[in-house]
Amino acid sequence: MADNKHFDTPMLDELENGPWPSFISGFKRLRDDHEDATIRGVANSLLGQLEHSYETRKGYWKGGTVSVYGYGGGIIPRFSEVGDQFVESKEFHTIRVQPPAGNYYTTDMLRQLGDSWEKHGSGLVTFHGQTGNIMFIGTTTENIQHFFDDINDYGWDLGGAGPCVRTGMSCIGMARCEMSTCNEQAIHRHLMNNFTDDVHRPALPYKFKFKVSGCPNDCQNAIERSDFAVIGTWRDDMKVDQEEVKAFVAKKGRQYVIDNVTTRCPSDCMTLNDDDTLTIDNHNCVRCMHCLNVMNKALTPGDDRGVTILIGGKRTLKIGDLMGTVLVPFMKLDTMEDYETIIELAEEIIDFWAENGLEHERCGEMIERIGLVNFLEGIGVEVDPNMISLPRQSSYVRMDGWNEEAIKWFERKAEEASA
Amino acid sequence: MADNKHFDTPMLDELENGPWPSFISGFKRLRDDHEDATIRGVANSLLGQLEHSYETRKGYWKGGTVSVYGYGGGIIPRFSEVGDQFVESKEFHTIRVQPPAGNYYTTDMLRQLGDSWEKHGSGLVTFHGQTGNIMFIGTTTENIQHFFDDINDYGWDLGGAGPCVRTGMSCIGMARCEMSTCNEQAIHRHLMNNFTDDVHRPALPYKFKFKVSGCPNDCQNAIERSDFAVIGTWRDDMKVDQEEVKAFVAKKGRQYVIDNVTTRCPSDCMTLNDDDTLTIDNHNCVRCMHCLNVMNKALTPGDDRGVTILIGGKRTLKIGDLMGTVLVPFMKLDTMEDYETIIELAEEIIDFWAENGLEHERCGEMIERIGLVNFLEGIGVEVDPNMISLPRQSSYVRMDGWNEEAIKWFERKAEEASA
Amino acid sequence: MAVEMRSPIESGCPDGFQYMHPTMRRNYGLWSHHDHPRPGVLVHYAHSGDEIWTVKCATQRILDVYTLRKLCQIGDDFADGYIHFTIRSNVEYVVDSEEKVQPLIDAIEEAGFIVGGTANSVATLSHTQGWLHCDIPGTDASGVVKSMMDELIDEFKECNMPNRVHMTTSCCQINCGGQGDIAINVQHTKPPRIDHTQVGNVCERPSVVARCPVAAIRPAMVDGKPSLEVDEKKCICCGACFPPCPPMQINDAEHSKLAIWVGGNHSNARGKPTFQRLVAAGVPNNPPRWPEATAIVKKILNTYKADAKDWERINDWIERIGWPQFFEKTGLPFTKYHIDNWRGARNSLNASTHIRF
Amino acid sequence: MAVEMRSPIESGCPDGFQYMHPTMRRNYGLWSHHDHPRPGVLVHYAHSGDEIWTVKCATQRILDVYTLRKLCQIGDDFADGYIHFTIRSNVEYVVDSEEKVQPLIDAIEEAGFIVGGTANSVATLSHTQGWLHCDIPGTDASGVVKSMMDELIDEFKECNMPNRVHMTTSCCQINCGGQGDIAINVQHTKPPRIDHTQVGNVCERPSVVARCPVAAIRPAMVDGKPSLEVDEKKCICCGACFPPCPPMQINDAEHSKLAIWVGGNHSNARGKPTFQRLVAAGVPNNPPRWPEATAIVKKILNTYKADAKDWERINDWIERIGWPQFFEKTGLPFTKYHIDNWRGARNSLNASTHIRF
Ligand code: SRM
Ligand code: SRM
Ligand code: SRM
Ligand code: SRM
Ligand code: SF4
Ligand code: SF4
Ligand code: SF4
Ligand code: SF4
Ligand code: SF4
Ligand code: SF4
Ligand code: SF4
Ligand code: SF4
Repeated sequence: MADNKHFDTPMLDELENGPWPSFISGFKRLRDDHEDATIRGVANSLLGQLEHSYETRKGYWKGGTVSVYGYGGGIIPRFSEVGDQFVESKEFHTIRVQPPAGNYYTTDMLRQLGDSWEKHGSGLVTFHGQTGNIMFIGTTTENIQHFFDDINDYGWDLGGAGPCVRTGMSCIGMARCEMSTCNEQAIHRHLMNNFTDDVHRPALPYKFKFKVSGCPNDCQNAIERSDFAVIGTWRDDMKVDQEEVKAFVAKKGRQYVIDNVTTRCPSDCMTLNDDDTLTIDNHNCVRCMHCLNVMNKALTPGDDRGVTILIGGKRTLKIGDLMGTVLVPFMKLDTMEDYETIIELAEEIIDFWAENGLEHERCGEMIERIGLVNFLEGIGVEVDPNMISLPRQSSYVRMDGWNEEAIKWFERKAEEASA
Repeated sequence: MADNKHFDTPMLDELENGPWPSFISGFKRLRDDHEDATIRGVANSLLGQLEHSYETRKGYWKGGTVSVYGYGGGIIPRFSEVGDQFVESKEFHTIRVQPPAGNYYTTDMLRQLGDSWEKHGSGLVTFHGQTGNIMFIGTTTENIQHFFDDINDYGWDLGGAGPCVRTGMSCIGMARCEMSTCNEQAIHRHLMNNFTDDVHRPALPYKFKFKVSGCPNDCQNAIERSDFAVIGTWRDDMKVDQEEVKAFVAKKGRQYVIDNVTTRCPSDCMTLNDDDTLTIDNHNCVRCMHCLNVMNKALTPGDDRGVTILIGGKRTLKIGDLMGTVLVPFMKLDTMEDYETIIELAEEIIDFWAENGLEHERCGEMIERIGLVNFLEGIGVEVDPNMISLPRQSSYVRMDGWNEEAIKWFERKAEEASA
Repeated sequence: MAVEMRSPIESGCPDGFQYMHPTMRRNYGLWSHHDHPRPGVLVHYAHSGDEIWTVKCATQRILDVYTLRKLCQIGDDFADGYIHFTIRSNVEYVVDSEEKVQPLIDAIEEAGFIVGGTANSVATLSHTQGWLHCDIPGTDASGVVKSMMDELIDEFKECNMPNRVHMTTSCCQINCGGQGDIAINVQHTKPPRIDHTQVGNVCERPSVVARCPVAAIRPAMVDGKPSLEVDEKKCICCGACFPPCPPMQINDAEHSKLAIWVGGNHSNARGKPTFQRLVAAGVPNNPPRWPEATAIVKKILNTYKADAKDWERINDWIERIGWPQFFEKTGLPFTKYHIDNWRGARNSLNASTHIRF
Repeated sequence: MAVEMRSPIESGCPDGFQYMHPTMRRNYGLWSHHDHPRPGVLVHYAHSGDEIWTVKCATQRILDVYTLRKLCQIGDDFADGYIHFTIRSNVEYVVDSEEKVQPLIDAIEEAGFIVGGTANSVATLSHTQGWLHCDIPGTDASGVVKSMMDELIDEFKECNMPNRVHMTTSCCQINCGGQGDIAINVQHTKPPRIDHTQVGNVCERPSVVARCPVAAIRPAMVDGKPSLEVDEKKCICCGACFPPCPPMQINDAEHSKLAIWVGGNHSNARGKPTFQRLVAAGVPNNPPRWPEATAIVKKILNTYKADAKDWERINDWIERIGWPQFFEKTGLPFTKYHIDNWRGARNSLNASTHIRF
């Protein structure tokens, strides 16, 4: 049958001008050139509704509940409120698919995914959503199942949607970055694939997100945007190649190095010596990465590597943005046992939160409500001065347990010493 | 009549050992050597009660209400709960007397005050209390009036006690300090003596304290401990005597100057040039005083001097410690009109607080409760970016008045420009 | 229906190594340092002596299969058949030798994609779903990004900023995006208009009441129907009640505005991570090209570019010059709305005499 | 009684110039710079060429008339008849020429006073009233100061600290003092014991209820008498209810302890003013000499002295080394009580990977 007439899209057409790649042109290609009439129709209809949104400055999608057989989530269902005018796209669900940590693909695999999606969907796909999923955007309830069956057969699984463990994110890290001090691939998969059930069957108070950054540059915004942030760091001295330092100073000049490197050190622990070598007070270095970033050839992270774990980051709803708080200052991740430790910690936290979190309350909001100390006691983690930037200011606290707590501390210190 | 037997004071006797001046020895001198039997008796009785406190680790004074004819405050009344055992000191009131700004005295005047106090009181006097008063400690209700009549005749007046304007404090400042950029004597007296009625007749929600420091070193803890802090500052460039700079560098060495002066600058706006002179980016200088403190011979405040006013500082009760907040970033205090301006501002604030403060609520606590913006609107002060260190983080605010507010700002800027 | 349903293989997150360029796999965790020979190109050196050259190019994030295949074709012909996507939806091609770089770049530009976005450039605006797919949006996402990046194209292609610039947009106050050095986010300015005929049927009233950050919602009977009432004095127009209760229409063609926030830096470089701060609000939500928002963003970027020192991110720069100077230099108005009043707001007041004159 | 009462002259604050040393008056606001020739002595140079030499000496703050006269005599004989008191209750004699300094110092020491307290010394502990006069105190004030300064006498006489050290004590949690580099303050650890027979008569119950920072007090009838009840789960043992209602006995010989706080710096030098932070609690309130508290203070001072750089106040030093290092170097225990939970506490959490190893 012949295609419906194309909707006029004067406003959207504006978005075809200019140098930046135009998503509208992409939609139109599907509308005009695709051999499959359904795809042409969906694209036309979608353009029509979007133009309508541009003209009225309103959105016209509403939600619903759709999933695949055996799972409870992974889909963002969309039904059009103006489906009578824009019929072919009136069901326009999105399928969230977990990418590999770091978003690597072979072109073959991308083509294969594209082919499956062309068979069952709109032909529109997003690499990637802000939580890291591949988002296959736009299909019907029925086709969701077909598409999933296809790609699930060749190794792809759904990501999270709803009150569940969400798809994780990891930086490119060890695959291409000299800054990385932890194995993002291993951390990401050990954590995520331990919680597949919690990803697929939403049953938690609210969403829970893991993000992994290989170093404190935190290219995944993990501290600001995840409930459980894993960030690579190191404990020993950073490595300094003094010859490279001299070369750098020779190239850039002493003043440049002083103004851009040493004086920018947040803990003021670097000195550029008269012989153009660097002295670093590693004990005072807070691992901010700045000097390594500027002089990445001369300076590299130390060898005693591991991760820092921060808990409770999230955005605005409903008490305001929260950054993660240091929970584990340093954890080694070398052996299988180490990985079990981090998995158990994640389980402890999710269990405690599942029991004590209110409906629609994120982990960080719960911590804010009950207090960090109660949270620590709940998950069995000892207090550590690295969890805070400043000790208590307020004298409004009952401290009659002081002596017991002090003894605990000294005993721990003694153990650590003897260990 | 013969003196009562001396109370044993084994614990207090301990406090006569050691090099630091002993207040106990002072008490004993009064007890043993004073010609006036009342003073001897009071001292003995006081030592007895104090020893009792040391032994039982308890205080035994209770309050009451006592004042002088015509006033409502100025006295801290004390009645002993163990007056039956320590009879001569069972009434032991303290009289708070306002010192001159900066606490200057001639020895003659001190002797004269001592003589009056010997006539009517215990012979114990504190220079000074933490709010700056001379505290004549220990007399009876009846003698308070006599003592006051005496000293009031030769120029001394009571300070504040109770919910009223309290005695002010000012640093030594211009009298001996090169850092001072404002006339502490004039500011202190203009403010305090405009509010004598509010000092003497407690009728405010709670206490209100003025403190004046001649420069940002804030030797009076004004920001941390006063409701109305006046602190000297300057607007133009600081004065640099490059010859003195060179001399200092010659004496201390470049490295010392870099480590102790330039790198300690909080706004990183100083450079020590190769010729041992200093370049200061005055536009970025936050007037922290550090470099002037270290090199006080070479660096001095500029000539366009005035004060910064901060509001709402106080200690713990009942919402926790509050520092003052910048209310007026800069105010000239040269002319009589200038002084009227600061007095009117203080009146505005005290009036607004008197009307809107809850019982026993300090000005800063009220601001915390109603919000800085409402306070500013209440006293008719325009918002200024110097009042904050960071703009709004939370998107949880209704901003439908944005355009009006923006226009206000541009109009103000235009006026300032044309002025 | 008695169709035999296929039960899922819960494979979860796939193994990434199988999709990594062999040079990356071989040198995994063994990189020595990197260089930035030109905008859009990075070279990383491995201890083994291997090199990996990265060419970064922008996409529209939402790809039609044609575009996807075009990208694959370039990968096949010029980049050993591998593609890496960055967190900002840029495509990164990696090759193992310098010779392969120029032909790769030519092919990319030939195909109409834009090379750049590395180092001190204005990186691709990261964005969200907008009118294209979400059920909450006050504005669009992809369209905003397209409009702004068209204007900022040179800053993406060159690396003339003092440090990298990370911008994001967000199409409602939930902020699925909307952080970073500069954030352009929806900001509603009027309380929701409630369709009382619907509330009873479609909303779980207790949980809607619980969703409000300022407890401005209370259950009520309106024309004999169970509904919800909003205390408009309290309401901060955040829209949090809308997702669980669509009849509480928060979106408004006129009163849903944009606000601009700056100084978010989530890295730990130099200072600790920082949140962005409000600089402009009441910005018209003006499709298809949002010129007012873009103008403000450009004003901020130009001021930063002209005034900041090397390696200063926007937050570092503002910290050095102070916020009053930021407003002065950008010419943006300072209003009472810039003074925070949310929990912990006291920490943003100036409790010192540290003032620049 | 029909005695004619004298009505007050409301002269308020007296004119200070009449009591100023003439050299100060003459050079008021005209000082050029100062030097610190030796501990306890300052010399300020005026643009006029005048000099003023200051000799600073410690007093016990609460002076008996004998001591007062002794100080006056020294002033008459050696210091032109003028005395200045500092905010920390030290006496400062000022003279207009260097010759007068040594004889003055001799006379002061001769009379048993201590010269020092300038510049990088441990300044006189500022204090409050304590058992001597207040109606609230959990401990004494003058006695604590005497005991500690006896032990810190050398640090007062010399200037061997990295920067000036300002200490204070406070005899109840109201904190009339109790701020600065090191603060030794009362910290109650048990809820008030209520004398229900008294409350009804002596307390204005509504205002007592209103005084509680955590709303732990409610009116109640006890044995038929109107009284007050405290929810001991909520009570933070602050003692705020005691002043308005003495039957709510907060002071306890055993459970009223001392807590030690460090890092308060109220000047704007370098950083903005800072509040002190908790480092030790549960310290016995042990008259007459409070050895446990003094031991902790000395431990902190010695660590600071050994570890800080020139010009670092205690807060600057800790900021540089980080709080974890502070606890490690001083050997003081870190406990759950060090994690704040009062309003705004989130700002004191570590939301970064900035960690020292
Ligand atoms: C590819 C990517 C990671 C990924 O797995 O996706 C990445 C890769 C690199 N980042 Fe990043 N960063 C990436 C997003 C981020 C983000 C997150 C974001 O963009 O939202 C952040 C933190 C968020 C923020 O900006 O607050 C981030 C903060 C940094 C920093 C810290 C910058 C600073 O000084 O504050 C560095 C260090 C530097 O600039 O030298 C860095 C450095 C780098 C280096 C140079 C690391 C290296 O040695 O290879 C990488 C090349 C960047 C380039 O293209 O110039 N990367 N980087 C991301 C590229 C996004 C894009 O397409 O533009
Ligand atoms: C698709 C995506 C935006 C995008 O286009 O990239 C998205 C879209 C939605 N987000 Fe989001 N969020 C997306 C990443 C985020 C992020 C970023 C992140 O994960 O790093 C955040 C901020 C971080 C955080 O978790 O706080 C985020 C914070 C929210 C919130 C607020 C959560 C909170 O506690 O503050 C909601 C509201 C809710 O969950 O009730 C939310 C809700 C939604 C919903 C499901 C709205 C709704 O309730 O129907 C949106 C569905 C849109 C659609 O039609 O697909 N979305 N959302 C991102 C997910 C794609 C993916 O899975 O890869
Ligand atoms: C006399 C006195 C003012 C007064 O009117 O009473 C005073 C006088 C001077 N102060 Fe002060 N300060 C005095 C209490 C303070 C206080 C308040 C306090 O002690 O409680 C503070 C701020 C509170 C705090 O410490 O946080 C204070 C913070 C400063 C500073 C800033 C120090 C810093 O770096 O943080 C300086 C600058 C400096 O040290 O060079 C300073 C510098 C000075 C100078 C050197 C100013 C000058 O050029 O004359 C004066 C001589 C000090 C000395 O003896 O070495 N004064 N100074 C106070 C002496 C108290 C005492 O007897 O020990
Ligand atoms: C005498 C003095 C301590 C000393 O020995 O130096 C003192 C003593 C008392 N103070 Fe104070 N305060 C003294 C300076 C302060 C300061 C320091 C200051 O002014 O810079 C503060 C902290 C700053 C502030 O105002 O916040 C201070 C904060 C308080 C408070 C808590 C006020 C608040 O809002 O947080 C109270 C409780 C109250 O007023 O209800 C209080 C109450 C009291 C009372 C009246 C207790 C009472 O309610 O009976 C004490 C009388 C003791 C007595 O028997 O003389 N005193 N009080 C100081 C006054 C002497 C003078 O007038 O010169
Ligand atoms: S977070 Fe660190 S390791 Fe990961 S990509 Fe960024 S710089 Fe490299
Ligand atoms: S990593 Fe950061 S803190 Fe450590 S030395 Fe370098 S700049 Fe300083
Ligand atoms: S506050 Fe400033 S002016 Fe006043 S004494 Fe201290 S240093 Fe001098
Ligand atoms: S006064 Fe402070 S801010 Fe100004 S230049 Fe000196 S050190 Fe820097
Ligand atoms: S920001 Fe709001 S509107 Fe945009 S995708 Fe997220 S939830 Fe939807
Ligand atoms: S818009 Fe926000 S503040 Fe207003 S009623 Fe809805 S949830 Fe509450
Ligand atoms: S601190 Fe408390 S006990 Fe001490 S004087 Fe002040 S109010 Fe009285
Ligand atoms: S001690 Fe403090 S917290 Fe406890 S009841 Fe009294 S006022 Fe309330």
